[in-house]
Amino acid sequence: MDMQVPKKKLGLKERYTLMTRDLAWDTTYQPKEKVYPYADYEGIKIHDWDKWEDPFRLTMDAYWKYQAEKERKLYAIIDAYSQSNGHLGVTDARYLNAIKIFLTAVTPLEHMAHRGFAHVGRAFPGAGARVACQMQAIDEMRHAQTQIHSLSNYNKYYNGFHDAPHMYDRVWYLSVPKSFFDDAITAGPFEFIVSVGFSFEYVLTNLLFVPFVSGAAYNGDMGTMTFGFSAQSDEARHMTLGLECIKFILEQDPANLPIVQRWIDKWCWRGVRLLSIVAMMMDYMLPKRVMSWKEAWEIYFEENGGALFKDLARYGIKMPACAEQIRQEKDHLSHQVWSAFYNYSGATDFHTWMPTEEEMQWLSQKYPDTFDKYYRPRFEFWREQQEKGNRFYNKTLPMLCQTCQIPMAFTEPGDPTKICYRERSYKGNKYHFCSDHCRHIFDNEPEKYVQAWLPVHQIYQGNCFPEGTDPTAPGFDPLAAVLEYYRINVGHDNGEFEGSEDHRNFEAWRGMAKRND
Amino acid sequence: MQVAAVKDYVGVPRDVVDNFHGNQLVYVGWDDHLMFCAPLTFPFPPTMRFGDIVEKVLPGAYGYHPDWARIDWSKVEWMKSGEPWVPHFNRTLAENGIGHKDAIRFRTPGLTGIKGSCS
Amino acid sequence: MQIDLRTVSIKPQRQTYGHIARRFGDKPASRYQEGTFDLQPTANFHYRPTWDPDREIFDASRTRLTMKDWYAFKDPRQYYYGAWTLARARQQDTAESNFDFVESRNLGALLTEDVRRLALDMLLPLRHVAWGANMNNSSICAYGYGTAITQPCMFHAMDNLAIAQYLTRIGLLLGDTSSLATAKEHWLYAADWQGLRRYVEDCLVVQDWFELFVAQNLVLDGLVYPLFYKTLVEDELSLRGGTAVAMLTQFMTEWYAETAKWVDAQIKTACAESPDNAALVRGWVSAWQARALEAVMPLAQSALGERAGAAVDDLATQFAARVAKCGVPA
Amino acid sequence: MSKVFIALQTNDDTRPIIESILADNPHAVPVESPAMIKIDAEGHLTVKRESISELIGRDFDLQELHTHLISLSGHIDESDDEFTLHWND
Repeated sequence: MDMQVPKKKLGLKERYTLMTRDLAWDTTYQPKEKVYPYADYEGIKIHDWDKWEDPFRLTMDAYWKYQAEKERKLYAIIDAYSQSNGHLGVTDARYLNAIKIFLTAVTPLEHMAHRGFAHVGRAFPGAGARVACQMQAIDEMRHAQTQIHSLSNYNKYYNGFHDAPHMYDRVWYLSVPKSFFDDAITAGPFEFIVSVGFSFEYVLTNLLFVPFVSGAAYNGDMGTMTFGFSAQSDEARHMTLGLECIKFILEQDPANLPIVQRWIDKWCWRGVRLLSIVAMMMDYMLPKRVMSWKEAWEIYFEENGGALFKDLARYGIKMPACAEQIRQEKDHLSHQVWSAFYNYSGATDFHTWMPTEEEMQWLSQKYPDTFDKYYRPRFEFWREQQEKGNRFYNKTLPMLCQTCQIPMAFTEPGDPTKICYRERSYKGNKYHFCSDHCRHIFDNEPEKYVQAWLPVHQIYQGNCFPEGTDPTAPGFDPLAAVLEYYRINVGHDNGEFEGSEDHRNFEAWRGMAKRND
Repeated sequence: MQVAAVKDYVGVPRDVVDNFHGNQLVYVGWDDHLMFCAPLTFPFPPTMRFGDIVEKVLPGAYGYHPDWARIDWSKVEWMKSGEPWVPHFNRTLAENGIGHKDAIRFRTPGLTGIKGSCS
Repeated sequence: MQIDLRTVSIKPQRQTYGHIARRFGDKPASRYQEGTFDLQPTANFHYRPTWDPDREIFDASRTRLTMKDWYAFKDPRQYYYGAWTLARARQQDTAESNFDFVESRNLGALLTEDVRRLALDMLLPLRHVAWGANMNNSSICAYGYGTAITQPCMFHAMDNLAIAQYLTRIGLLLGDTSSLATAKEHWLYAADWQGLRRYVEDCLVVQDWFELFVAQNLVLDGLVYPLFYKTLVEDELSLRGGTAVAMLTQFMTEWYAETAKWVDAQIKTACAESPDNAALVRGWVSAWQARALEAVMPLAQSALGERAGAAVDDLATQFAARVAKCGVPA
Repeated sequence: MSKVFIALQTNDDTRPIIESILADNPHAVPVESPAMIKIDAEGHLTVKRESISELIGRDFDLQELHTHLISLSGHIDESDDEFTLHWND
């Protein structure tokens, strides 16, 4: 009887195949086109899904074992950190504002990634690819929830953390991350995986989760450090999935190359624009700094991304066309974005401030060619005015880029003194862009980008007031109504950091910690 | 280019002029004054006199800047859609040919922001 | 500077996030609540999906079911990722020791040939049923509405993948790779498996996600798990000296008992919402149940012989009682 | 030749992992940051199960790496005994 024959030990790869793709079969009662209705319309040609190389080989039993271990560690630290008032150990309450942005702008994206990977985890006809995507779908849920749970204790004591999901759907600056992910998830499954799995995870998230999170550790924020690094341990799998996808698509058919190249170009730029907010978080919002945005960019984008593009050259993939502009912008990005948020600090759920003299010296040293010449005079003027009780707030709504939706705050390539204006007419309407690359993305798919929900325009259309508001009532204050619609508590969540409730509370609480009364 | 989709994909533009309750959008940017981080967006009726924008609206938006009071309006250079252009202050937006979502820029020669930094 | 932060007593400004406080009051909230409620965007979407241009990214009209509040679909287990992973890791530990126990004592070799054969013949094709359930639950997570129900469906999808993998391990333990191949042949071509395969494939093209939830998680699992893991493995095979098999399927048995409570809670919530919902669910249950019973009949006959008729009748009666308890009208 | 890297949290579990990676890859360069270490290496880098097992005195499963991993770059080749990162250029 066959039980007596000694069994051959299966190798990792063979065993994993039996545990995943061998479970699948070609349906016969329902045609393939109905079972996988989203597989073909993007024009990507896949001839043989069996050529898919599993990027990692984790069966569910091992997955649960290792993830449970990570979760146990993570929640033990979160509990200990909360119980011991760990928040009073951060360098300075200014720091917390970076974490507010994390909760409102990044956490909702983790949830979107969760749903997006559930979608492609169902949509791909290849079984191996589906399993890898599904695993990422639950990982992304993990990230959303560990962030919500880690930051929950900050919410109890500090302002601006209180309504992230509501704000994500409404607040002006959050339309930047929201439109980014809406763009990805509304694309076909192949573009989704290239956009998120490859351009975003592989090329860009390192910048958020590695140097920024190391910065969080440096600033005493054990909570963020823990969820950040713990999430990133899953990202290594996700990055590998992204890279495998791109190789697989390119190896399947030469006709896929131009499509993939267009997606890489598009998503590299979309990602760079989205990460501009991380640039300012690193350079302006960490009281103790590990490295400048520019240095992080050089390591993780130029060196690491560069190695990747060199590797992909054998498939005919070229460095994205936007690379040159990206290289020039690294000296300006964080300063321009911080300026923009300082302008519109009245309408955000976090505080802004001007750097101290010591911090400006650090910026001068890290940005020797640009900071003193273009930005220091502006910042010193703002600081002087603030000290005189005349803090600058821009009270008129900005012009936004139709594609990335960021205020048009970026300057002409090669001329940091002039705003970069680009426009396009399409079907009798005008559209405006912050850059050639954003315009190019629009030109490729105008029917998509004309739909953009641009916060400034929506406000002027009267769509951003609380339900039941009468804009014709006497004394109607539109800005106050918009902030109410956002659920931003005026005078608590927004505006200048100096003298804010967060600032005063943190100082008082920390003072109590140093005394014995 | 067409959007690749499972069926016809037609976008409904969200910002057509009809959605603004009788107003149109006008973008205004002051060159070399990046203290205002981006050009501004205003909803104006097309019947509004152009001069009223400059005299009554812009001071509220830009008056904070020390250069604002120093502007010599006779020397100001205007651009529309990136091209040199001359507005008539006594005519309306419509009469000036300013359409919905037109971007207008003005340069104030001799004024280059805080300590010449174009801020 | 040494600061003893623990000694500082400060009053919190608020107990939980605003959206959680608006639902449950401003009091300390559970991790399940904070990690689940209102997480999914509901307004101001930027672009229509290229894969479904007539709808929004998240759109309640992807099912005919209607709800005033989609977060009524609470999970009685209160699973968020951490709670789910820890629960499954514990079950996995037990499963692992069961597999070790059977393997180290070579209990597989002690099974009579007909018991071993029956176990392999009846259980291994279920790998593919679980695989279908994996795809369907991934689909519900992707196109469903509201995190309260989409989240557990993704966990359910991964649970089903795990079950397919445990079944694979059973195949490798009690047989070898050729046993898996033979079972797949049966799944694809043997007459008595075709009804079930057709049911699974038809589910793969169901567009209404709540109908899919009913067809897959309530009806199909509700008949397949009791029939195969209870009647066949725990009753029939154990009587015939096959307790080792029951040890290897313990995960499935416990998992079904746990998840059925969650499934029932969802059906109950849907039906309690409105008579229209209840009628919809009734229609879905009736249509899919008839097909499922028909599909499992020949398999029951192969497994149980002449007792198959009575066993399937029992199954149908118990299922009808369960469904009635969930508030599905007669 | 491009560089690959692996970044790990620094804690008691990773101390022997880092030590063995540096011993097995003499061309690797450690770069320390708060709470983490990034190990850069020209062309390729290999993590060996055997070396780590020897240092910790028990059998190490390479999948345990995932618990402490922060990031990496390069293509991955994974077997029961070795975890290798490399570029193909």
